[in-house]
Amino acid sequence: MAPSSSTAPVLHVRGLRIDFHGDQGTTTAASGVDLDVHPGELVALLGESGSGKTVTARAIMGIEDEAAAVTADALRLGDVDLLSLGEDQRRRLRGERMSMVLQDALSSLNPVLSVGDQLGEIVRVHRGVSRRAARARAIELLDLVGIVSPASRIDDYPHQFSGGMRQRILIAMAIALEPELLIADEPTTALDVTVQAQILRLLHDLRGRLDMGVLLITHDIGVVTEVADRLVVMRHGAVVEHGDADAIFAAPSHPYTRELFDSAPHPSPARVLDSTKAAEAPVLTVRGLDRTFAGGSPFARRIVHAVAGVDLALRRGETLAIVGESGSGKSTLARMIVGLETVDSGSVEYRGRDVTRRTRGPRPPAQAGVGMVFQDPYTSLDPRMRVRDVIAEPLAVTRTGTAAERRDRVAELLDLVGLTPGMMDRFPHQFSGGQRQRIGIARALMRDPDVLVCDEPVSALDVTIQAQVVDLLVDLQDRLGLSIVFISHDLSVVRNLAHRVLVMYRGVAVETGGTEQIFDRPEHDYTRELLRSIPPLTRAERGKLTADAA
Amino acid sequence: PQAPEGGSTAEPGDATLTIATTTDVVNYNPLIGNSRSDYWITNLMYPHLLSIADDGTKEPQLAEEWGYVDDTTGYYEIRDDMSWSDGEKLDADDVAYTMNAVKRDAPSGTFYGQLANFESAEAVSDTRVEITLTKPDSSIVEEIGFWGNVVPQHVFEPAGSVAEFANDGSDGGWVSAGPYLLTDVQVGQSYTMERVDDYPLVEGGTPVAATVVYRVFPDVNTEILALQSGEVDLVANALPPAQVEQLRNTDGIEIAEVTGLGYAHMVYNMQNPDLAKVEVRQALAHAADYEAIRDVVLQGQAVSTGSSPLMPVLSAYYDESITEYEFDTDLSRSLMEDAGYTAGADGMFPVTFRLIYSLQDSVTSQWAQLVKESAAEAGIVIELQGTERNTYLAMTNDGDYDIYAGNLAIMDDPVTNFTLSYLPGGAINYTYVDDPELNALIEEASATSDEDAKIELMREAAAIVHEQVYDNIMYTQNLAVAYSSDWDGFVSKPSELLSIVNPVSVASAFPVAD
Amino acid sequence: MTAPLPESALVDTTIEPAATGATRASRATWRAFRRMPLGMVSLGILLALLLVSVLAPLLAPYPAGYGSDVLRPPSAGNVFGTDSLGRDVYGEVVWGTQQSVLVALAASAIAIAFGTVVAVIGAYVPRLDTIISVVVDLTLSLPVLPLMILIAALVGPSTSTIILVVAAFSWPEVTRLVRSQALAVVKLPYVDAARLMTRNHGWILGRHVVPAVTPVIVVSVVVTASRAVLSAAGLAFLGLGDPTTWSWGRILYEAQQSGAMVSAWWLTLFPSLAILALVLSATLLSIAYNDARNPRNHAR
Amino acid sequence: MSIALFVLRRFGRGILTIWFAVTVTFLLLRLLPGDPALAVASPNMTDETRAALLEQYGLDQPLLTQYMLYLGRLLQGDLGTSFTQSIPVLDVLLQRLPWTLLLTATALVLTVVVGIPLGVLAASHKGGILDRVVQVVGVTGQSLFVPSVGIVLLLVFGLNLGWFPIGGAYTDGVYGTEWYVSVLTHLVLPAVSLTLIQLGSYVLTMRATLIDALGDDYVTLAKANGLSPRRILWKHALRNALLPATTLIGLQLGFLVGGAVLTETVFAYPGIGRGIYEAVTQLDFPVLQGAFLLLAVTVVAANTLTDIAYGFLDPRVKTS
Ligand SMILES: Nc1ncnc2c1ncn2[C@@H]1O[C@H](COP(=O)(O)OP(=O)(O)OP(=O)(O)O)[C@@H](O)[C@H]1O
Ligand SMILES: Nc1ncnc2c1ncn2[C@@H]1O[C@H](COP(=O)(O)OP(=O)(O)OP(=O)(O)O)[C@@H](O)[C@H]1O
Ligand SMILES: [Mg+2]
Ligand SMILES: [Mg+2]
Repeated sequence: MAPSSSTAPVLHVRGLRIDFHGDQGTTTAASGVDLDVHPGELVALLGESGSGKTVTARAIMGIEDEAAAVTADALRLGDVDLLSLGEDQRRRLRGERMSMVLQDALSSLNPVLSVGDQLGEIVRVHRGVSRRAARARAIELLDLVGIVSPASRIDDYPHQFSGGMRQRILIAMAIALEPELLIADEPTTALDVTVQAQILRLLHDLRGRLDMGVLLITHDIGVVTEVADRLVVMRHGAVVEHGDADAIFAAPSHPYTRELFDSAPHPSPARVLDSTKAAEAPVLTVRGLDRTFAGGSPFARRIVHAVAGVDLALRRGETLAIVGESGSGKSTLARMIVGLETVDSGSVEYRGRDVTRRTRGPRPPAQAGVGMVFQDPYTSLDPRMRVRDVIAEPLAVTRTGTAAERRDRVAELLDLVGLTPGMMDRFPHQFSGGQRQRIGIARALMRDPDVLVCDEPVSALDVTIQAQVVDLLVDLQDRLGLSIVFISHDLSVVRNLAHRVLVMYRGVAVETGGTEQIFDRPEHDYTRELLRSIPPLTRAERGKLTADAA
Repeated sequence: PQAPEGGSTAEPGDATLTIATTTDVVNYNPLIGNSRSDYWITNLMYPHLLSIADDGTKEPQLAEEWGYVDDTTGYYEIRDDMSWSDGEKLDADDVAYTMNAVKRDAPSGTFYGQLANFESAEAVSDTRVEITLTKPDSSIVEEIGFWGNVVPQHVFEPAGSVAEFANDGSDGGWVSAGPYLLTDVQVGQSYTMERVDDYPLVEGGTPVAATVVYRVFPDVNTEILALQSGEVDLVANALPPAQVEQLRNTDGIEIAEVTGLGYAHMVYNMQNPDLAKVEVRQALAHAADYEAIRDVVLQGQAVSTGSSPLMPVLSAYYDESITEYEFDTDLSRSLMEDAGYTAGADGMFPVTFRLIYSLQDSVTSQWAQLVKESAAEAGIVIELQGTERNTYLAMTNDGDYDIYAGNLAIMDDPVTNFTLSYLPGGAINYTYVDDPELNALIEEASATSDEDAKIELMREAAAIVHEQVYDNIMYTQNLAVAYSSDWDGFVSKPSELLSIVNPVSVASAFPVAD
Repeated sequence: MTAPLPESALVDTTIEPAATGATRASRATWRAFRRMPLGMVSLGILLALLLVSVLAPLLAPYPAGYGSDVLRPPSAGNVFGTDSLGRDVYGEVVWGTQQSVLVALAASAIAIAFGTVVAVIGAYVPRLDTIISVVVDLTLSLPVLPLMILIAALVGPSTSTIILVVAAFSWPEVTRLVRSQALAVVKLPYVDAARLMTRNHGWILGRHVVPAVTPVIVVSVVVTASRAVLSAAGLAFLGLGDPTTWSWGRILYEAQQSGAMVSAWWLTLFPSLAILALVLSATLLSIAYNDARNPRNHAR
Repeated sequence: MSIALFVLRRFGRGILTIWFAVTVTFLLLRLLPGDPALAVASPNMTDETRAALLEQYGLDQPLLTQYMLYLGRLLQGDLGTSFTQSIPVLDVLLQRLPWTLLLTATALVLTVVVGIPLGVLAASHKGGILDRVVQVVGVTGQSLFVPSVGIVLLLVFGLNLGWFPIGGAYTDGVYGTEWYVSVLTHLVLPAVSLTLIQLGSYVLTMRATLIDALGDDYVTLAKANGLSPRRILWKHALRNALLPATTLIGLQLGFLVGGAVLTETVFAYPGIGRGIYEAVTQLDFPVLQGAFLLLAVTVVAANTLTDIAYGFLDPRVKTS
C-alpha cells in the first residue's frame, strides 16, 4: 500500500499560524506549518511536548481554543477550501469528512451518556437516520474496533470500559462516517504498553481498509518507527523536517531530529553488579510486604490487594527496577518502602533495622538514608518556595546549621546535579521539566541517603530530557555508591539502567532476576507478554508488523 | 365610643368582621391564657362578671349586683338570661365552680393571682354566688369579678385540672356564653367565630355581624397594609404612636381612642446599696425628661400621672397635689453629692446602674435610650440591657437588675395594685421595698370598706411612694386603635385588652351602608 | 437570610497548577481581575464601606437623643430623613456600617480560623477526617436560622452573641470549602516530599498545606462575611440584635416596630441598600476573584 | 444488593443526623438561660405556681433523666405535650407543616425552572454582557433583605395594584375552586420573594458547573464530531452539570423549610418557621424539640432523596 504523493492530498496545509492572545502578550504556538496527507497514507507528526502538535491538529479541525487566532495561506480538505467556509459549514464537515481522536482518551467520553448513545448520535446528526439504524451502525462500529460482543456492551457507560477499550470506542466514533481524514492525537500515551500495540495495529489496519489519510501525532519514536509512511517533525511551533519515513530514519537532516532519534533508548549491554558488592549484605531488605485498600463506589465496596507478599533485597550500588502494568502496585510498594504508606504486614529493613511502624500516618524514614524522587517534577516542588528553600527544607525544619551553611550545602547539591548555584533564588516554575527533576533529586540527596527510591522519575519528561536524567542517576550512583529502586513501565529505559528487575503483576512479584535474564529468558508468562509489547525499534521489525496486520 | 345611630345597618345581618392581631392564640383555656389574642378570643366566649368604665369604676356584665355580706364574705347576683351555646343554662354553679377550680388547680393565668385571700365560693341560688375570704379584703370582689372569666362547668369539670385543660375544641368544639363561638382555627392564619344568636348584653339581643374572623399578622406593617387594602376591618393591637397621625389622615380609616388603664414605670432595686439611698433614687427620678418622652416617643398620646401610682383615670383617687418629678440634672447632681458621691474629672459619679427592659416592648425600648442619655447629663451612668421577653421576665423574677423599666396594662384597683407592688413579698414588688409606714397604710386600706377613708389612706400611701421614689410612674398611655370606616358602632372600653374588641363592642359593630 | 451558596459556585475545585507558580499566579490573577469591571466596582464599594466604618466619627455625629421632627422624609438637613424619634437616619446608617462591618469581619475571622484548622487537620489526618466530615455534615444539616434565633433569644442579644452565633454556624461551610481543596493538596507529591523530611506536622501544615488553600480561604471570608451581615440583620429584625449599638438591622427593626416601614420608605430603603451593597459586592468580588484566579481565564 | 446497601447506609446516616439535631436542641434548651414557667405564667404568679409548673413540665428532674425519658418517648412516637398550649406537639406542628411544604416546594420548583435556563444563558455567554446581567441579578436577589423586599412587594402588588392579597395562606370562608384559587393567589408573593433570594445560589452553581462542563474533554470531542453548539450545550454539558445542581436542591429544601421565618413573618404565612419563632418566644421546649426534629427529618429526607436520585442519574454510581 505504498501511497503515492502524486494523488491529490486529502489534507493540504500551508503557512498555518496559531497565536494565543493572553494577558502576557501573544504567544505563537505554531507558525509556517506546511503539511500534506494523502489518501491511505499515515503521516506521523513528531515533536517534543509543547512543540505545537495538538494546536495544529485542532486548528485543522476547527476546534481550536477560543483564545487562539488561526491564520493560514492554504487549508484544504480534499477539494474543499476550509478557510472560506463559515463555522456552521465547517461543523458539518467534522465527523463527516474529517475526524479526530483526542489526546486524552480516558476523559473524552461523556460520562453520563451510554457509549451507544454517543456513537449513534454522530450517525443520526449527520445522516438523519433512525434511532434503530444508528444503533445497528454503532454495534457494527464497536465490532470493527474489536470490542467483544458489542451488542451487549452498547448500553454500557464509559466508566465500565477499560482505558484501551475507551480508546477503541473513540476511534470507532472517529471512523463512524468513514471520513477521508483521521487525526489521532497521541492515541496511545495514556495506555499500557500491552494495549498500545493493539491500538496501533488497529489504526494501521483501518487506514488500509477505509483508505483514509491518517495524521498520527506522537512524541514516541518507537511508535513512529512502526507505522509511519511519512514523518513531519515539529519544534517550537515550526516544522523542522518532513519527508519519507525511511529516508529520514536513514539520514535525519535536522539536528533536532537526530537528537530525537539518539535519545531514544537503544539496547546496550545490561549492567551487572560487580561481585564484591553483590556479596555484601543488602542495604535494604523487604519481606512479605502486604497492603490492601478498600475501594469502589458507595454502591459496591471491594477490596484491592495492591501489594501482596512482596520480597526484595537491594545491595549497595545496585539499581533494582520494578516494572509492571498500571495498577500492579509499584507505587504502593515504593511508598511503603519510604514510609509514606502504612504497611499491613511484612517488614522493611534498612541496614538491618526494621523501619516499618504499623501505625497509621506519616512515618519518617529513620531513614534519612532512604530518599525518594517523585514522578512528576511539576507537582513535587512547592510552587511557593524558592529552590533554595525547597532543597534546604530538611535542615530548616530541624534548625540545623546557620543560614550560610545551608546555602553552601544547597550550592554544592545543585552543582552535583548539574545546575548552577546561581539558580537557587528562583522559583520552581522558572525551570524546565528536566531541571526541576534535578532539583527533586538534589532535595532527595540533601540528607545523604544511600538508597534512592524513584517512582517513574522520567515518565513525565520528554524523551530527550529523559535520557539526561537517567544519565544523571547512573552518574550519581557511580560517584556516591547509591542504591536505587527504579520504578518504570518503560522497559527500554529499564534495560539500560537496571542491574536487576522485579516484575509485578496484580500486587505480586511474579519474577525477579538479572536484567539480561529477564529480557532474554523471561520465565513468567506475564513477563513475556510485557516484553512483546515493546515497540520494535528497527525498520526490519516494522515490516513484520505490517505483514501481521494485513 | 359611638352609639349606634339606629340605622338599618345595625340589624343583625350576614356581614363578616375581620380583625387583625399580631399573635396566635396560645391557649384557649381562659384560665391559663396569657397573650392578648387569647384574651380577645376567649373573652368573646367566656363572660366576666364585671366590666370597667373609662374612669376605672366597675360595671355590670354577667353580674348585676355585687358587694360584701360581711368582712369575709362577698356576693354576686348574676343575670338569669344567659346560657351556653349548647343550650345549658349559665348559672351560679358555673361561677362558683370556676372560682373553686382555679383556687384548687392554680392555673397560670392572671385570675389565680387575684385569689390570695379567697377561700371558697358557693352557689347559694341559681343567680347568687357567695365567696368566703380568709381575711377582710375590700377589693377582692371587684377584682375577681373583673379578672375572672366564667367557664362552663359541664365542659371543664370532666376534663380534670383546669390548669392543664387545653380547651382546644378537639372534643366536639367549643361552648360559648358570649356573642361569638369559635368554629374554625387555622394556626398562624385565622380564627373564625360564628354568631351566637342569643346574647342579651348587646342591644337587640343578637350580635350584628354574623361572623368574626381574627387574622394573624405577625408584622405590624403588614397588618396596617391589610387594613388599608380592606382585607381586615380592624386592627386590634394599639397602633405604634408614630403611626396614629399618619393613619388618622388616611382615607377609609378611622381611629378610636382608648383610655389607658395602666402605666409605664421605672423601678429602682433597693437591694442595690446605692439605690437603697433615697437621694440616689431621687437623683435618678430628676434625671429623666418625662415630657420629652411623652412628646417624642409617645407623640403626645400619654398623660402624666404626676409621678404617682394613682393615675388621673382613677379620678376618685387621683391627687393633684402630687406633681411630677422635675427634670433637673443640676438637682440630680446635688442629690448625688448629698448622698456622698463625688463626680470624677469627667463629671461622672462612680456609679453604674443596669436598666433592663424587654425588646418586644418598642415604646419602652425607645424611651430607655432617652433615660440613659439624660442620666448621663446628671453624671449617672445607666447601662441598657434590653433583652428578649423571656430573659427579661427571668431577670425580673430573680431581681437581676438595678433599674427595671416596664409597663402594667391595667392597674384598675389601687389597693390591689399597692398590695402587689409595695408590700414585702408582693408579686410585682420590683423595688424590694419594705417600709413599715407604707405597709401599715396598705394593710389598713385593704380592710377598709368605707370608700372615702380608703381613698384617703391610698393618697397617703401614694405620697410616700412618690417621696421615697419607691416607684417612678412615668405616664399613662392613651391608646389608639384603627378600623375601617366601613364599620361603625364600636363601644370603647379602657385598656388594650378591652378596647373596641370587647364582647359588647364586637357584637354591636355594624357595616356602614354606602 | 442568606441561602446556602454551594462551593462549586464560588470555588473552582481545580488546583492551581503548580507549574504556574504562586507569585506569577497571583500577579496574573490581579491582572485578570483588574479587567473585570464587576470585580473592580465591588472592590471599590467594599473599600468605601470599610472607610465609612472607620471614619464614622468624621462623617456624622453619633445618633442619640431625640429630634423635634419625627419621620421626616429626606431633605437637605437630613439627607436620609429622620426616624420615629426624630434622629438622623444618615447618621444611623453611617454608624451602623461600623457595627455591620465589625460583625462581618469578626464572625468570619472566627469561623475561618476554626473552620480552616479543622479542615486542614481533617484532610491531613485521614482518621480524623471521617469524624470531622460527619460532624460538618451534621452541623450543616441543622436548621441554622431557627437555631440562631433560639440561641440569640436564650443568651441575650449583644454584638458578641451575634458574632459568636454567626461564627458557630458558619465554620462548617468554611470547613467544607477548604477541606475539598486541602484534600487535593495533601495528596500532592510536594506534601509527600515534606512528610519524608520531617515529622513536624505543624511545619508541613503551616508551610505547605495552608498556603496552598489560601485562595479558598479568601473566598470563604467573603462568603461568611456576607452571610454574617444578612444573619445579623435578620436577627436584629426579629428583635434579637444588640439594641444599644446602631446597626443596619436595628434601624430596620425600629422601623418595623414603629409600623413605619410602609409609610416612611426612607427608614427601610437606606439600611436595606447598605446591606445590599455590602453583600452584593462581597459576592461579586469573590466570583470575580475566582474567575480571575482560574488559569483558564488568564489567556483572554 | 449494592443499591439496597447504599440506601441502608444513607438511612443510618440519616438517623444519626436526626439524633444529633435532637440532642443539640435538647441540650441548648436546657443549658442556656430561660425559664419556661415564666414565659407561660402571668408575671405576678407565686413561686409555688412556678415550681408546680416546672414539675408539670418535668423540668425539675436531672438532665440525664429528662434526656432518657425524652428519647424513650420519642422512640414510641410521642413528641410530648406543648407547655403553653397543652396539646400534643405533633398537632401543633402538623397545623403548620403543610403550608410550609407548599410554600417551599413552590419556591423550589420556581427556582429550578427559572434557575436552569438562566444558568445556561450565563454559562453559554460567559464573560459577556448577558452573563454579567444574569450574575448580578441572581446575586442581587440573594443579597436582598427579605422583610424589605416583602414589604415592597406587598405595597406594590398587594395594596397599590391589588393583584394579590396581603397576608395569610387562603381566604376564609370560600370553598371549592374558589378556595384553590385563593391558595394560589396567596402563594404568589411569598413564593416569589423566597425564589428571589435563593435563585442566586442556584444560578451561580448552574453557571459554574456548566462552565466547568463546557471545558471538559467530551465537549471538545462532541465539537470534533460536528455536533451543533446547541446540542452540545443542552445535551452533553447540561446533563453533566445537572448532577451537582440536584444535590443543591436537597440542601436548599432543608434551608428553606427552617429559614423562611422572615418571609413568613412579613407575609403572615402560617408556616413552621414562624411557629418556631413563636415557640422560642414562649420557651415551649416540647414544641421546639418537635420542630427541630421535624426539620431534621425533612432535611434528611430531602438529602437522602437527592442522593438516591443522584445515584440513579449518574451512571457511574448506578452501574458500579
Ligand atoms: N489555550 C492555550 N492558551 C495558550 N497557550 C496554549 C494553549 N494551548 C496550547 N498552548 C501553547 O501552545 C504550545 C503548543 O501546545 P500543544 O498542546 O500543541 O503541544 P503538543 O505538541 O501537543 O504537546 P504534548 O506532546 O505535550 O501534547 C504550548 O506552548 C502551549 O503552552
Ligand atoms: N489510596 C488508595 N486507596 C485505594 N486504592 C488504592 C490506593 N492507592 C492505590 N490503590 C490501588 O492499588 C492498586 C495498585 O496501585 P499503584 O498505584 O501501586 O499501582 P502502580 O503500579 O503504581 O500503577 P501506575 O503504573 O499506574 O502508577 C491499584 O488498583 C490502585 O487503584
Ligand atoms: Mg498534545
Ligand atoms: Mg504508580
